[in-house]
Amino acid sequence: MLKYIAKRIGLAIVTIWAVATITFFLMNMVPGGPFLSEKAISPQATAALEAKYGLDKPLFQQYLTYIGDALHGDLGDSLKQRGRTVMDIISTKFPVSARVGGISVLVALTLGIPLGCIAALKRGKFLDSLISVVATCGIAVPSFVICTVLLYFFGVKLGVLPTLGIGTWKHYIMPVMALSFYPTAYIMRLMRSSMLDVLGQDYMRTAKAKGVSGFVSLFKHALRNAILPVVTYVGPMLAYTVTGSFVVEKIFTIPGLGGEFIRAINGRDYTLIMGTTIFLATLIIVMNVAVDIVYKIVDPRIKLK
Amino acid sequence: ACGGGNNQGGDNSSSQNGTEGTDNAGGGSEEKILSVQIGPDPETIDPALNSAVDGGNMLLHSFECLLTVGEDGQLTEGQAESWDTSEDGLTWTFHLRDGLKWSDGSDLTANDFVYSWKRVCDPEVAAPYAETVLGMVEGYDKAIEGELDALQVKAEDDKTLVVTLSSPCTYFGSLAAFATLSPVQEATIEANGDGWATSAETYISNGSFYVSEWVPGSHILMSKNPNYWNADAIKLDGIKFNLIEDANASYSAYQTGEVLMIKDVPTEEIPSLEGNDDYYVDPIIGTYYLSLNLNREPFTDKNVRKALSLAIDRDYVANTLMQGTYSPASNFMGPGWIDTDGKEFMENANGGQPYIDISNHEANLEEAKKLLKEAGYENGEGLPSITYSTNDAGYHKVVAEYLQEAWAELGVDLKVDIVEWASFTPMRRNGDYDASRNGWVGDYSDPSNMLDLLYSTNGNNDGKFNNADYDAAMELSRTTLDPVERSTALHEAEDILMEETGCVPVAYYNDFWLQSDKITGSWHSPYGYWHFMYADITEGGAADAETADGETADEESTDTETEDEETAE
Amino acid sequence: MSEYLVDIKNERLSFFTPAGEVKALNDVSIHLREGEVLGIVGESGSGKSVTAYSLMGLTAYPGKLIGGSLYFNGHQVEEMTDKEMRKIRGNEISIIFQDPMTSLNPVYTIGNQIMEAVLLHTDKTKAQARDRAKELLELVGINEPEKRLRQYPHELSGGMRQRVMIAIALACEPKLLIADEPTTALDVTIQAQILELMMELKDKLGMAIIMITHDLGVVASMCERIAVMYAGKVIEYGTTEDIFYNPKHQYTKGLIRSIPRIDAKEHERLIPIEGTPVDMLNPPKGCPFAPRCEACMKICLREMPPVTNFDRVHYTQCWLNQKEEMEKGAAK
Amino acid sequence: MSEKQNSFIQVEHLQQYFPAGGFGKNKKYIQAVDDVSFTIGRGETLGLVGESGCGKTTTGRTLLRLYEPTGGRFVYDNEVIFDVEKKQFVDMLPYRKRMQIVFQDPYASLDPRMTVGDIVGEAIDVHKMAANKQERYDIIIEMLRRVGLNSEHANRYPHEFSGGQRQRVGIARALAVRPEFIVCDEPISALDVSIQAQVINMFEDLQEEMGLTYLFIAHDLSAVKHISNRIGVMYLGRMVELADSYELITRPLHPYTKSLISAIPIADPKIAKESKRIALQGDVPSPLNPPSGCRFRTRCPYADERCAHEAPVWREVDRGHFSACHHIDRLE
Amino acid sequence: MKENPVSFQLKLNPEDFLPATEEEKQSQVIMRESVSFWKDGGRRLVKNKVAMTSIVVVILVMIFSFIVPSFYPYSYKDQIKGGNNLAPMEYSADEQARIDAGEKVFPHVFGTDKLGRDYAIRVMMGSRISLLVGLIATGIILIIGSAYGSIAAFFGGWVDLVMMRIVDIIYTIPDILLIVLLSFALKDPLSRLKDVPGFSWVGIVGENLISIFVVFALLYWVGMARMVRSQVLMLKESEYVTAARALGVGNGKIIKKHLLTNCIGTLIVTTTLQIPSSIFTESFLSFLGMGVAVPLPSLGSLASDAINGMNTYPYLLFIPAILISLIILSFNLLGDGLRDAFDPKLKN
Ligand SMILES: Nc1ncnc2c1ncn2[C@@H]1O[C@H](COP(=O)(O)OP(=O)(O)OP(=O)(O)O)[C@@H](O)[C@H]1O
Ligand SMILES: Nc1ncnc2c1ncn2[C@@H]1O[C@H](COP(=O)(O)OP(=O)(O)OP(=O)(O)O)[C@@H](O)[C@H]1O
Ligand SMILES: [Mg+2]
Ligand SMILES: [Mg+2]
Repeated sequence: MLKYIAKRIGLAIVTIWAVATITFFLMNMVPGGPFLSEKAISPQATAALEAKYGLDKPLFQQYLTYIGDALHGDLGDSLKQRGRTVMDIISTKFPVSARVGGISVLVALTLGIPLGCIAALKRGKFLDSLISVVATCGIAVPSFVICTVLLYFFGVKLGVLPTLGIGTWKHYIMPVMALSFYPTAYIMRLMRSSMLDVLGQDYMRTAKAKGVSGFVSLFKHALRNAILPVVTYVGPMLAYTVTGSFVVEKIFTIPGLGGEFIRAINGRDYTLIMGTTIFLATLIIVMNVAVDIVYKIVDPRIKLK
Repeated sequence: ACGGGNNQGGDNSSSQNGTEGTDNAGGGSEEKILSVQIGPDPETIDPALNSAVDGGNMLLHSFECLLTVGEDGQLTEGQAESWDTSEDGLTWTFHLRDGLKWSDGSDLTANDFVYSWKRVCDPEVAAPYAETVLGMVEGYDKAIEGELDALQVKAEDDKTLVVTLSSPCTYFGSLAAFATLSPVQEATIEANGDGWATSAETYISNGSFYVSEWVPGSHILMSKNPNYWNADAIKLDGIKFNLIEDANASYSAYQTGEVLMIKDVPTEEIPSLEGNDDYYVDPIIGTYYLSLNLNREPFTDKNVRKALSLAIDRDYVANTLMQGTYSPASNFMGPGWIDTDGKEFMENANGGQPYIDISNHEANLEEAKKLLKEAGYENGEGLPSITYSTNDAGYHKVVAEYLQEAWAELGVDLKVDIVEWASFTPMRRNGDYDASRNGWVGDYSDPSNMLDLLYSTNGNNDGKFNNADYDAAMELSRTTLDPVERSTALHEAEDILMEETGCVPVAYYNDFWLQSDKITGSWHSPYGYWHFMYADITEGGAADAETADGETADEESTDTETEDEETAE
Repeated sequence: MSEYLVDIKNERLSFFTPAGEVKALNDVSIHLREGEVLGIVGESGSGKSVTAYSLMGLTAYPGKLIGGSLYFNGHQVEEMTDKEMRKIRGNEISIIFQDPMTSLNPVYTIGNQIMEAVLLHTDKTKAQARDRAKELLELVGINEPEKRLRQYPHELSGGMRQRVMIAIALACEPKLLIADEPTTALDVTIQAQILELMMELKDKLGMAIIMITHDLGVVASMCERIAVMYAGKVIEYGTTEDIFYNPKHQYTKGLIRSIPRIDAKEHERLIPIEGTPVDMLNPPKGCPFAPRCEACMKICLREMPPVTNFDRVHYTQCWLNQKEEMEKGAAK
Repeated sequence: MSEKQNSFIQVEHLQQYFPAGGFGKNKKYIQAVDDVSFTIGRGETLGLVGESGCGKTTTGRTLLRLYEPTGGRFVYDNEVIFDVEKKQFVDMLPYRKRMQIVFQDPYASLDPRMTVGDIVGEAIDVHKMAANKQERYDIIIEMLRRVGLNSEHANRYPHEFSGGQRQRVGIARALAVRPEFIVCDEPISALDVSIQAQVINMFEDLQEEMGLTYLFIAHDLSAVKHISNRIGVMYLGRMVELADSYELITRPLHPYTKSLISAIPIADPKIAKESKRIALQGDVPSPLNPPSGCRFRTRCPYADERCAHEAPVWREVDRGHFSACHHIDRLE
Repeated sequence: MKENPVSFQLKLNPEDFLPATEEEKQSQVIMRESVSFWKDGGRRLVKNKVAMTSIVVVILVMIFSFIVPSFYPYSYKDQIKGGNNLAPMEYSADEQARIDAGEKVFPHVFGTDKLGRDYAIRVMMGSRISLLVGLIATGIILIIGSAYGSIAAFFGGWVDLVMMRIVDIIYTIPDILLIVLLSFALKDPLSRLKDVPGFSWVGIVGENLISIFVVFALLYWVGMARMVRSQVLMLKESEYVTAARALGVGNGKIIKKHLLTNCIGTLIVTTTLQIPSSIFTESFLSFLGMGVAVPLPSLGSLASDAINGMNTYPYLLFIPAILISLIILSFNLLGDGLRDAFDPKLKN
């Protein structure tokens, strides 16, 4: 196990390095640059800017410099948000996204898993259909539509929830709803399907024969066997959700990392792209290792090699 | 409908106040904070670094230049109480007011301006607008190489600033009011480096307000600057700039009364807003035009270009498709540009006649067909397929789809290529396109600011328009000191441009926004700025609303950036 | 009614599969007194397991009871609520499933699974339940119970798993133990040990046992009564002696004959019952065994034979006995 | 049948340790099979009996390289399949057609989403034994018939079968490739006696017909005796006795074999109730940590000091009768 | 038994007790017709009402989007000047005049859009595009994802580690950058490919659609791969896999026949969940310059165009949104039906 984790950490570093390298050259290959705007600024100004940030150097040298700095924990300055370091931006924006995203994932899990179980249990009955239909709508309606409709309905029509920013618990309701809708539906569907597989297993009959009540047998015996797909899904999903969703942050005016990332890409803010990508990569890889370990915990038959 | 809407807004706003504690429109004892939305998080609010219109709008409130542009559009005193120009137009002397102070209470002197202006030239700072605002100052060429002291900006004493130009610049006054040339405090910059402009604590300013809180991505709160020389005239305790990115979100915030003024209105909602008292449309100096790649077939043929131009029903585009948020363009230079005689440039253009008669599309279309036939492409036969490149934002796609239909009448097969925003600019600049969307919003109201775009070697000459006569006319306008000659040269340039159809102007930019009638004493300028410094919030009576401004702003100068950039997500 | 602990009367049970109705049980009657051991033997697929499961209300999904009634300890099983049923399951009736590989939950330690049964039906604390689990493992002959408790089913051999199943079933010292081929995966020494254990518990607790098995040796040594099933029917029922020494049904006879004997000569050929089992989807009109029966008569193919009683216990369903009776009657 | 004359299967010092946690020097191993040697002649059947968990399945599977062996040598028809010391391992694919296995767990080893026809057909496909669909179908049906299933079963899924029927499917699958050597891992323990007899007869017929060689693993000594020429008895990973089957049953040498034989249930109620068993004391030790010396000593009634220190040697006690016990002479 | 069943009141003849012949005995063994896996599944599917309703809805949507447009009186790109932003069933002034003149004008059932294009036909074309993209892209994802995931899990060890790290990399690299790069990189080659003999289908399918599919094939299969991997990881420990190995079944076949078929439930669910995200990804791609060429609409782009006018023209938003939901719902329910139908354990 320890050896396994050591191996995974080693691989994680290689993966992050690969992600960083690919992203570095990719973003430099893509047309556009941080200092290009619709109105061309003077060549001198551009040259001065490029000199200031070292973008005038050969690409490979830039790369080496970047990796060198990154190894020392220096992710550089944002090229567009002058005066802010990438570290600054991530450390101020990530906690906001993490809070909203974390709550959403929790909500998704606490709703999605039981709903999926119930649907599986009541397979073919009305309740199952109802849950399925609602869940499907959650999947079928794009998040920008959900967000806007929520905003309009709760914010404007009913006026019960604040429409901007993130302050009191009330501010969290709409973004969390919007963010958790899809994963809830997804988890519910996954759960239902794997639950159906499990419910037909012999050990469920054993549990029943022991006199275990339906509820316990569902949540103790079946859930653990059925939850692997959900774990698989939730791992990377969690990483993505806590780093923020551009759409949700944009519509609810949440100062999170998701918007920052998209803006960095759109503005070709190279250092910020690199910084956020490395950050996301780290998170995702950590989550994946966690998922694999959770696999092992959930299902002792799985061997980690 | 308006009254109902407002009432609803009012109700919501009070309930919002109950939960939030601080906000606009409170009772007498409460702080009077105006909540507005003029754009998302600005990339920077360092005056030297800013190049965006929303950042400029904030600088307008936190900083004050030597001069400012008044509500009437004329230059007035800012930090300088007077200024004068030498005979040859090369030496400008500014006399500062008494007792100027920074927002932290320390004194502000002419030396601060010297420091700030030299900083703009500093290659280490790499200010994007350095050349635009200081390029004509003596010693700029050396300063931009790093030798800052070569810049001929001198503080004669604490209150006198002398600037020596290398060539006369009639509009240097406008530049002195340009946000890039705002004074910045040396102490805080030396102490905090580039980061000084990223947090409220270190952001020392000299304007009517100072930044008291900045939550990136959420809001910038500015409080009244008690050290401002004209602080007595300031009625608000603060302005909250809500950094909302999404039009629907800002519209919702406006509807609930959380925000009293929003710049980003969902465009598709406009039909239901038109005619409302709180819906404003006001021109800014800018033109939406199409660039045709003059290096490519068939655009090398002047008749083809002209035909394509004439086939566009500009009235339909601006008033129907763009829902009146743009105005149909008959000229390249739209309203708001000021001729040397102080009149609208447009009024003097083409003998006062529009270049394109936008009122008679049928005739234009006939003409277009005729021209195309002359060019040898009767009914479009023989024309290669044309690709129109645009990014997907605002009305760009709608215009593209309209062009497909409109040019199909000429037999043109138009393909639309949507390009990601950040790649679009370099692609257009490199000339990798047939036809593309383009646009320009002026930085200051001198016509050269826009006509220069089509100068053969200009970096923004995306269509690669290359006409010797045009270049000559522009050359002349730069060197001459005679206002009449200059004016003639500029008009001649536009004549040539329109005759050659060097580009295809489609519509003039407007700003359109929603503003509650509770706001009084604010105005909007043709550079796309809202001035809230002297605004007040009154408890929403219709009578008060009468005094609200907004429609009457004329001209003044500061910087701007085309608005496409912010809508480019 | 109270005479019997288990009283299954004319049970009919079908699986409604898309292919059609599988008549798994067709008029099955079984009785069992407290402390009695009943062996059910019979063809694989004849409905032995289904009968047992239905008694616990564990009929698998498309299965439906379509006739008859089942009583356990005076309660009518099919009318019991889920809650009442739960109280009985694992507590008063326990079952040892046929397939230990899949009958244990793969993600829980066996300790957990044994303790669950204990905790459910007694008010023992966790620690006590743990001790009880250890005791049970020892009882079924698993060494190092402390360690085994922490192991997962996949870490055990088939026999150990089977024994774990037995331990779970015995956890609450039930009134009735249904053992569905409990020892097929065990070697004879362990088997003997287990069987002995069951008998002990039977004597001590008055536990009744339904022993489903193919191993006629096991049946011979353990059971007092034997039901022989074929194609969803009890075709012969009697005391152990009746069945072994005086089988009346052709199938029973075949069965006894086909047992390999340890004392047999080298390479003596076994005598199996030829033919294939019936397709329960399309059971024959007459006696289901008829197509495989050596003494098959015309009537056998047409009509289901009626019950022939030989004494108070022993009965069978075979036309041959009717024929004999008729011949006897005719002789008279 | 003499040993070396045609040793078709030659297993020497087979060893299979499964890692069981621990690191570096503390790494623990389950000694599932330890130093097992035997030979099987062509057309011969070697029975393998022993307690559950003693490593029978592991032996069988290791021979088929379903587990990578950790020690020993296996020569098949004069071809070395593996020789761990010499690090010699052959590509198994051509041998898969020649060696087959019937799995112990009939249900788990059948893909739940394949029809029985496909399960049997898979082998035919892999080894391209059918020229066309019809031929393939015919072979499938033929195989099913051989094991006592009929053609309509071909379209059913494993879960629709009873345990015994499933086992037959497993046998049909193994037979489908017409192998020379089959490891039968308890192929009959899930079957009812009548079918058991059929299957055993079938195995014998097939052996005669096709000259098959079997390694026949089972618990049921009476059945094993029927089919096997020789029988090996395993205990805790080791072979303890190997002899001609009649000889083994009638003259067991090793104390474990003795107790095994005494525990065989007799399918005769009278004898069964009278018979005496040699009850073994104590628990089955764990293969993780087997007892020193003789592995059986913890349960052996004759164990003494010597047994604890010295592992008994595997020796030919009598012609063709091998055993490993210190006390054989005394016991005889 | 205490009493004889009354059934024994039959009249019995002595002939009845004559031994039966072998033929008579055999006639009792009735052979059932053989049904193939697919036929069997199909039969079960037909019995599933919900699934059948879903199929009907899918077919209706298909007719609506593939057949109706060809004889619909409007075209998705015709702009009716003066007919901008008409409400449902409203007529433009021009059309009203024609109606008044006694002419018959087909109503704009869903109104028109800003450019004066009939919205009904745009919705139809939009569903056509979205269906195409949703199904084909999902198909691509299914194939690549399940192959990749199962191979990684099956071989395990280093293969798995390395393959899954590649997945991680693809997962984390900013997709926008890659898409933008591809949109430039693919433009030329694709338009040239069209003229290469044998590749004329490129022109028929549309270069834009093909580049969309390329993006899916490169980027979006990773979720599916992870899902499949996790299932296979579990399934490969099954006895039947060992059994297959003992038969000498090749690894590829084990993966295909045993592992993938046994995670069919997960595959179907993930696939049906993938359809909506493929549909939305298309509209995201079109924003980055990779979507279908204007003026061709897709449901995603119709919805995102309409979002800014939700207060004024709610129907422009709700019609495509409802249609998307309807399509997705029916695919999901159909997926459930399929899952059940081809899951032998869950016979209904
Ligand atoms: N879930 C099910 N669906 C359809 N048919 C079933 C189901 N379960 C059992 N059957 C059928 O019911 C009949 C009786 O099965 P049962 O399991 O009781 O047999 P058994 O006597 O226990 O056999 P074995 O000794 O082999 O375990 C069989 O024909 C079987 O095919
Ligand atoms: N894959 C494995 N990993 C670890 N241990 C194993 C594995 N397979 C078997 N064992 C262990 O090896 C020992 C021998 O097991 P095996 O299955 O060979 O026994 P067996 O003789 O077939 O028993 P049974 O009669 O119960 O089937 C057991 O202790 C078992 O726990
Ligand atoms: Mg059974
Ligand atoms: Mg075994």
